[in-house]
Amino acid sequence: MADATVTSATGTAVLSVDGLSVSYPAGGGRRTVVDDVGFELRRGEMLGLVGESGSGKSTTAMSVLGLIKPPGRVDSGSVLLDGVDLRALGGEQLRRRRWSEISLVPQGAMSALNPVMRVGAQIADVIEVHERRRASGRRIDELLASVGLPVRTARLYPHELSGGMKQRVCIAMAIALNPKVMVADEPTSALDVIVQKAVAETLKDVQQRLGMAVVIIGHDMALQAQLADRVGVMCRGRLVEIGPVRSIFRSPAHPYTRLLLQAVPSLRQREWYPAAATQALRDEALALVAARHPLAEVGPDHKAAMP
Amino acid sequence: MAETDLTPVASPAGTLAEAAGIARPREPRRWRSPQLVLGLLLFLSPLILSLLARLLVGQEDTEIFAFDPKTKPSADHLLGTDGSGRDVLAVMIYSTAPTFQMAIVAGLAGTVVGTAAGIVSGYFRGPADTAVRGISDVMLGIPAFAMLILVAAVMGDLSLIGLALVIALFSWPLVARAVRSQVLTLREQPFVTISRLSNRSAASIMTFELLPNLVTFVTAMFVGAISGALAIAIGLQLIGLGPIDTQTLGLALQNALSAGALSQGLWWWWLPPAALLILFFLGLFLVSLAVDEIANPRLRKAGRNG
Amino acid sequence: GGGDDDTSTTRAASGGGTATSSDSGREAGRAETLVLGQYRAPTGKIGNPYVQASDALVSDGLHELVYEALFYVNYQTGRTEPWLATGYEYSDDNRTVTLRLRDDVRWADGTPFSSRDVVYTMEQILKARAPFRAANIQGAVRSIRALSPTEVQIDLRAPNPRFVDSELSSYVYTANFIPLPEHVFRGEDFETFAFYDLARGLPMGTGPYRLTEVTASAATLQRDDDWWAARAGFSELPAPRRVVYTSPGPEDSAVAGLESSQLDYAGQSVPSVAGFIAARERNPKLVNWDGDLGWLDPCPFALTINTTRRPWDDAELRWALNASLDKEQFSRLFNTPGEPTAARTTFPEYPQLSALIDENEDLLATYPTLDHDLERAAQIFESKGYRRENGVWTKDGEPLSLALNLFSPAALGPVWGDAAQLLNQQLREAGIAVDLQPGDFNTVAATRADGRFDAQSWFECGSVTDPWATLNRYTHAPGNDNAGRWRNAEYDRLVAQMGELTPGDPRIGELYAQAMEIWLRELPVIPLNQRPTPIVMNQTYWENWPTADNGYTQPAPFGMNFHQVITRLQPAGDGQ
Amino acid sequence: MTLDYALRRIAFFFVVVWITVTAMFFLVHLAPGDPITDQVTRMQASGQALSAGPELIEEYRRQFGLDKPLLEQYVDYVKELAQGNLGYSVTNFPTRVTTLIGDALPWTLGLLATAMVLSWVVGSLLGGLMAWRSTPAFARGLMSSVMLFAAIPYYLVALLLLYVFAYELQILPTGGARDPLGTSGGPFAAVLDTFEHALLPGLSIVLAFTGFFMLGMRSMMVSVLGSDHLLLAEAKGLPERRIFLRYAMRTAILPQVTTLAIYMGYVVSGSILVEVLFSYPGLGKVLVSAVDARDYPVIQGVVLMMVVTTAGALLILDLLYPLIDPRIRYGRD
Amino acid sequence: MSATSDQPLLQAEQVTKVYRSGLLEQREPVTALKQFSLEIHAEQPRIVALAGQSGSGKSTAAQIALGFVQPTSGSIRYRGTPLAKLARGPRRQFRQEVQAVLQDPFTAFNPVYRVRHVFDVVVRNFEIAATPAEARRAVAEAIEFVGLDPARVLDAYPHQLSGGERQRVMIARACLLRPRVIVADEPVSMVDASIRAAILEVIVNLRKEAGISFLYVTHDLSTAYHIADELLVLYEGETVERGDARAVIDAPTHEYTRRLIDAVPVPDPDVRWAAAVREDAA
Ligand SMILES: Nc1ncnc2c1ncn2[C@@H]1O[C@H](COP(=O)(O)OP(=O)(O)OP(=O)(O)O)[C@@H](O)[C@H]1O
Ligand SMILES: Nc1ncnc2c1ncn2[C@@H]1O[C@H](COP(=O)(O)OP(=O)(O)OP(=O)(O)O)[C@@H](O)[C@H]1O
Ligand SMILES: [Mg+2]
Ligand SMILES: [Mg+2]
Repeated sequence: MADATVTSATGTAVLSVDGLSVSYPAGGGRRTVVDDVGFELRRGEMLGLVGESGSGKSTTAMSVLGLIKPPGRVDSGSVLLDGVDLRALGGEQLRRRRWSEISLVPQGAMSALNPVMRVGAQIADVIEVHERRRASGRRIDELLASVGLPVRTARLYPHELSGGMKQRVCIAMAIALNPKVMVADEPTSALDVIVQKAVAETLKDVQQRLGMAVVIIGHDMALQAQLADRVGVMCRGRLVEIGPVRSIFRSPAHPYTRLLLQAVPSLRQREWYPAAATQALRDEALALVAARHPLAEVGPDHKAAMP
Repeated sequence: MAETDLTPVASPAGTLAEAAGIARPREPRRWRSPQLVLGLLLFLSPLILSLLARLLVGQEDTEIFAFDPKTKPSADHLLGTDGSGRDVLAVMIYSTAPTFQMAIVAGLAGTVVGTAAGIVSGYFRGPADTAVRGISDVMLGIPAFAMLILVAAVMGDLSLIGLALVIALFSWPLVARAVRSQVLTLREQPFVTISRLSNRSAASIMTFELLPNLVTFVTAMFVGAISGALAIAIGLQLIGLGPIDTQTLGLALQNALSAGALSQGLWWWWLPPAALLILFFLGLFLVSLAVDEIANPRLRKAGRNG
Repeated sequence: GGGDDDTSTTRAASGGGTATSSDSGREAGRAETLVLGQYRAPTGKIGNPYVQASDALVSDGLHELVYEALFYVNYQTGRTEPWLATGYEYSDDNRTVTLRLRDDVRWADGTPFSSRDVVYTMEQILKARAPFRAANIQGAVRSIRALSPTEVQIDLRAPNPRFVDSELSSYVYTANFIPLPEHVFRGEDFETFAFYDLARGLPMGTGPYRLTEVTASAATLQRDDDWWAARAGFSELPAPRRVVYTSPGPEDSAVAGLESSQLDYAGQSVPSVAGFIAARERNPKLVNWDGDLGWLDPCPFALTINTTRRPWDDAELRWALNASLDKEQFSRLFNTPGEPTAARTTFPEYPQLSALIDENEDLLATYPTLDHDLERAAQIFESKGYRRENGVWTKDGEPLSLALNLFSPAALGPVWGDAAQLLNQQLREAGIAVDLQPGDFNTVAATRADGRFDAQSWFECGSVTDPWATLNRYTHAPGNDNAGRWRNAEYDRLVAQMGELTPGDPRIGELYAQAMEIWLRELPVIPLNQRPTPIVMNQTYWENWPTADNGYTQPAPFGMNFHQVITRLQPAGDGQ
Repeated sequence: MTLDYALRRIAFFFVVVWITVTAMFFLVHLAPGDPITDQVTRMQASGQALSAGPELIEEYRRQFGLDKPLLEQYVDYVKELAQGNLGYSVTNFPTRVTTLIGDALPWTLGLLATAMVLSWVVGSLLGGLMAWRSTPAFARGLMSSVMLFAAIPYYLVALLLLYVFAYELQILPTGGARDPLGTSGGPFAAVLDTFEHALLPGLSIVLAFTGFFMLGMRSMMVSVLGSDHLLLAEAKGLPERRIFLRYAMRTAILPQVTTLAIYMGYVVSGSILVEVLFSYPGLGKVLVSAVDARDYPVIQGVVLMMVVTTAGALLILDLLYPLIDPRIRYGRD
Repeated sequence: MSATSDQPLLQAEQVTKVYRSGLLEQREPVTALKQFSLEIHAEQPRIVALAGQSGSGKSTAAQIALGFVQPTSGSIRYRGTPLAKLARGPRRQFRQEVQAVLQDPFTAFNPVYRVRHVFDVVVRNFEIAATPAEARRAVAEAIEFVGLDPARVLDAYPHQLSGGERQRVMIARACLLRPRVIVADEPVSMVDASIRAAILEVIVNLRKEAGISFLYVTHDLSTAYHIADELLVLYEGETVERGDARAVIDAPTHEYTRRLIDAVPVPDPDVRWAAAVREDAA
């Protein structure tokens, strides 16, 4: 992917991923679940990553953070965070950079918090470790307040929080060290619509206030439309299309993107689409993905894996 | 996972951990683990060998004063003779099967009764459940070994099978409790609801829908129950309780110990039965580890990755 | 029998009530300590021998050295030797006994011992609702009174020329009569008073030692240097300054203790003869009664046959059973290599009894109890209409079965497990369908009382010097352990007649021969083995142990006999 | 936790105790033979032709209340029990059962509780390390071999230790709790002596239970390792040790506390075989000899003691667990 | 199947359900459903959507309709007879006529059996066909109707099928019984967006072609908008709104319904989310 290197040279990219491939053992051999994925995240932007279940979104996110565990394996690729290749870093250096430079809002917020530690202590933990000083109670209260949580939350245990509150705690924790990049893996997908909206707005608000660059993973096109500046579409481990959110929605190039867009029912449209058409589109899309075309420019800042 | 399907399988709550390398729930289960094979080998080969050896060694070699007592291992007596002139090897050959028989009967009885009770109580809840829970909670509070000493002493001349059943009497509630807790989650599984929607009777749901799903779990309990029963039975025999009219390894060990084999340096008298028992226990342990891993794939992953 | 063995004494004048402590401060070292292996750890804290029969503290230790008996029985000489008493006299009708006591005996606190103590103790026994230890005294004695401080007269309920021997001396296993200090017991409930308070010097006796410490694993006694007998010059002060009773644990630990000379004396039935031989290989200082051979237990091992159950009510079949048994193998089982100890009769073969059996050897020629003769057994079975089918004697389609009740190894020890197997093995070989019913002591005892057995292995305790007691076991006298329910009027008459004769009476031999002829013909009990027990003694620290060559007394750890040993022990020349 | 729950739980404890007491009472009393007959038979067996045998038996049965109807005996027993009176030992009359238990209990508790706690601490740590990803392979292998001891009943381990150290090498005593001759050289020597005697029995328990606790901790840890919060902890850039201790061990250890409580409860009864093998003067030995002698009151007292500790440990656990584990509010199921 | 036409097929009247606490756990009783009423007539097949937030009582209503949960008060009748009083025969008919499709297609299959098992059970327990061959044909037809290949599906293990396929198999299973009503509790919430369409289309077709009514339980207003005839909005167990689905969404009357609608993101980057969302559940 020659042009990816060129873009990273522009200097606006805080995170640039290139040629990333991850595989898991399957059957006798290995199955590549993230296949030659490359994209860049620019300063202060929110990049959406969409795709159906199993398309490799989380795996991509995890490999960016260097969290792929055996038997999974990153086969190739580089992850440059501000020009530093995280994959080349040793354990201790990588550890230091985690969270202070790149943080994570995990997919399963329900289970991602330590069940036997108070919420405040879990936030304090990162401050203590990375800044090598005690985290003041005030600072934690402020963090919690900034995501719209009451002060007393710090003294609660995770099981005493609702799903939305847990997700907010995760966001508060993710911004504690003011990292350059935050990866949010389906931060709202387990929540009720009303709560989802509130959490999504908090996320957007925090991102804009702190000027963080955020990768937001999700499968809900409608949500991406509301949050992301640019959107990348993944299918079967491949990034098939990436571009500004408007241009993706207005002029999707890849049939797979079109499929995803069609599948979203809307309260604004009176008409329902025929499933048969969806099926045809699907076949076409999958065939195209299987052909493994490289990303090619299809519009301004808009690329798709098409011939 | 599906090979050529149209849609990638959606994971209901594709968790972070899953992405990071923890097994997905429906992996094909592996029965061919080296642990299992080694365990079964350790456990079963002495049994098979002893049964075969019966063709070569007559039972009269296990009689008192069949030979000179206390002779060291030699070509004539590979493991020497004991304090009463029995051939130690012959004694082992004739003790292995009954020892097994006892352990298996105890394990089987405890597991079968416990499983049945556990399924019924877990599926129906209500009075059956209250009873089973009550019994198992009480049993958990009772020191089984102490009670077994009492029962074995009071019962006087117990047969080997009798002893096994008495041991099972104390082990079934715990099996029932464990199975029950499995059933409690299983019964909430939608496939049970689907079965009810298909107008199936409770009995057929329990046997055909629940039980097959409990096979690995119950197998693990069974292996554990065998090992527990064996440990308890040998323990009882070591303090001189339990049947003396059937040759068992426990009896052989007790004979040797109480006759002073340790201090008289007659290692060949007590060590072989002790070693064989240890082999059994190790075999059972490996089997149970393997079965555990099959029942709980996470363990396997953790065991392997470096 | 005992007579007036008045040992002259020099009365120690001093000791007007104060007893100085046994030793001044200094701890006794190992060389001054005698370590005895008891076979049970003391659990209860009871010094009163009449409240409990089996408390380890009393029956296995204390009373041997703290209390003293009026008379000590010597199995070797057959004599009843006076100790606290000087002698006794029977009235002509054998209904009244007059005891004479020493006048120089003192309790450990210095109070003189007198007839008052003896009368008090016996009266309390007579009043007691259930005295375990001296129950027979209650049955035998009508009244007791003091004639003087040193004279006591006892009225018996029936003529009983053996009363002193069997009830007032260290007869068998547990001593029956132990005088207790009236001045300590006064005001206490005799039946429940524990008589145990080390701080107050309880338990208190007249013996050469005092109990000073009891822990879970040991009871320690210190020598009382003020012991009356030493002061009186009646006996030397025993050499060990300290005696420790320990629980050597199972066979293995006992053997280890002897090997390393942690133990000076192994106590009863621990270890086995084999264990002794193994231990001696590493510690040549260990000795047994007679070379490798243990000391014969006073209770031979035998098979009681229930003579009321068919077909074993037939004496001929009992003989067939006897012929089926190879008693030599039981000798091997009890680990007495080369020394046949098969029991000819159910008497323990101590010198007096052995002589009696030998004198009547012709009886045994007619009734060869030792012969293992399967052919003869087969003849008998066939003559009774049995046919051997598949190796089992069968009549009318019914196999000849024998419900054999015996001890499980847990009850008494591993050798009983083997004994069970061996009986089973031999009887099956002889074609009898044995139904083995092992049980713990209690179950066997209950089975015995109910007679729910065809045959039962048991111990034939009874005589040690005079033959009456063993013969009496098989009569229908009240309180008898005649579990086989054998009944023979002529035999009963002969034994009753013998009972009225004073031990040593020449007519006893004749009655013995007549009674034994009946008994052997009928064979209600099949003798099996004399059960030699190693009573291992260690010469590393102490010498002059009783052995067959130096048989001043029996080496038994029971029957208060150890008192007679300890006064004769000498420090080993090259000990330490 | 509600008061109501606590009360129910405590009531359940008494139900367990009552059921056991009842079961034991009838088991023991309906069995053939009784201690009095046993005593008398023993005496007869030792050569005393007891002319007063039957009366003696009757008298003693009366004295121990054995002549009353069974139900009445039962009611009396439960009444006495409620007042903390366990009665007298039959074979050591008039020693109280409480005295016997009181003498033996410190030995049992001292040996077993120490061994159990030690193995819990070591086992949990090793088990945690064993499942931990960055434990070196050789260490893991070493630990697996320790874990194998969990498979072998401790009495077999004890047997091997006994043979090697006491009989072959003869560097440790073969049994007992103290040197019967006492020790000279002050309290230190006495402590050393006690320690020497406790070493082998203690070690056999420690070995077996370390493996056992390791096993439990390992599987607990494995499921914790699979959980998302550990992954997040790693993403947080926390140092390995902190993740291990504060995130992995701390969550995994809670169920281990349950296991410890259950096994602490079994301490008293689990001791039986060790005590028999090492002639250790604890409760187990008291029980075995009481069973031998059919000393009902003692058997009942000791087993009751065991039930109380076992069920009591579970009770305490249930009452305290919500305080330990923030996730639990009401009760366990 | 003799239908007494004057009686509604399934009728819930003023149904209230209160869950009480367990034995050792003392929790506040939860009123999961309040005064819930619903009628489904065999002659007029309809898709009734039941929408609302998590915990609003949707599933409880579905469970009650299936007879799996007893109402605390109110009545639930099948062809005029209260469910609890159904005799053996009518009960079987009720089972056949009122079927369900569950939310989670993954656990709806017993993992130890092949997919065939669910059909075998149905064939064995209901009189689906006179001969085995006929039964086989009926099964194949049902599977084909949901757009799958019977040959591949029947012999597969459940884990070899995708979520969408499994959900369609479950619908096929229900169809095989030729039911009058299918209770579908969140049938598409666990499948991917692009499969959702296919499944919903099957539902719509079944209503149209086979005359099957659906009780469609969902938290997703947009799908309800497109397929439902009638919409009931539940809020804390209470039915806060009911009426024609499109009418309700286009012109909600209840505050809660409005908020629910506002929270649905619009798949258009140029249409911003309605601004003020007061959150009380977060
Ligand atoms: N530990 C693993 N072992 C084997 N395969 C795995 C593992 N983790 C993930 N995969 C596979 O990798 C692929 C991508 O998974 P990933 O979790 O990244 O998808 P996703 O796009 O995040 O899906 P979702 O929307 O369900 O979260 C899937 O096909 C999945 O089955
Ligand atoms: N078996 C039960 N015992 C106790 N409470 C229950 C039970 N089932 C449901 N509830 C409670 O009843 C209320 C309604 O639950 P229900 O499952 O009907 O909601 P729902 O609308 O289906 O929610 P979701 O969208 O999360 O599925 C909830 O508060 C729930 O906690
Ligand atoms: Mg994901
Ligand atoms: Mg629901």
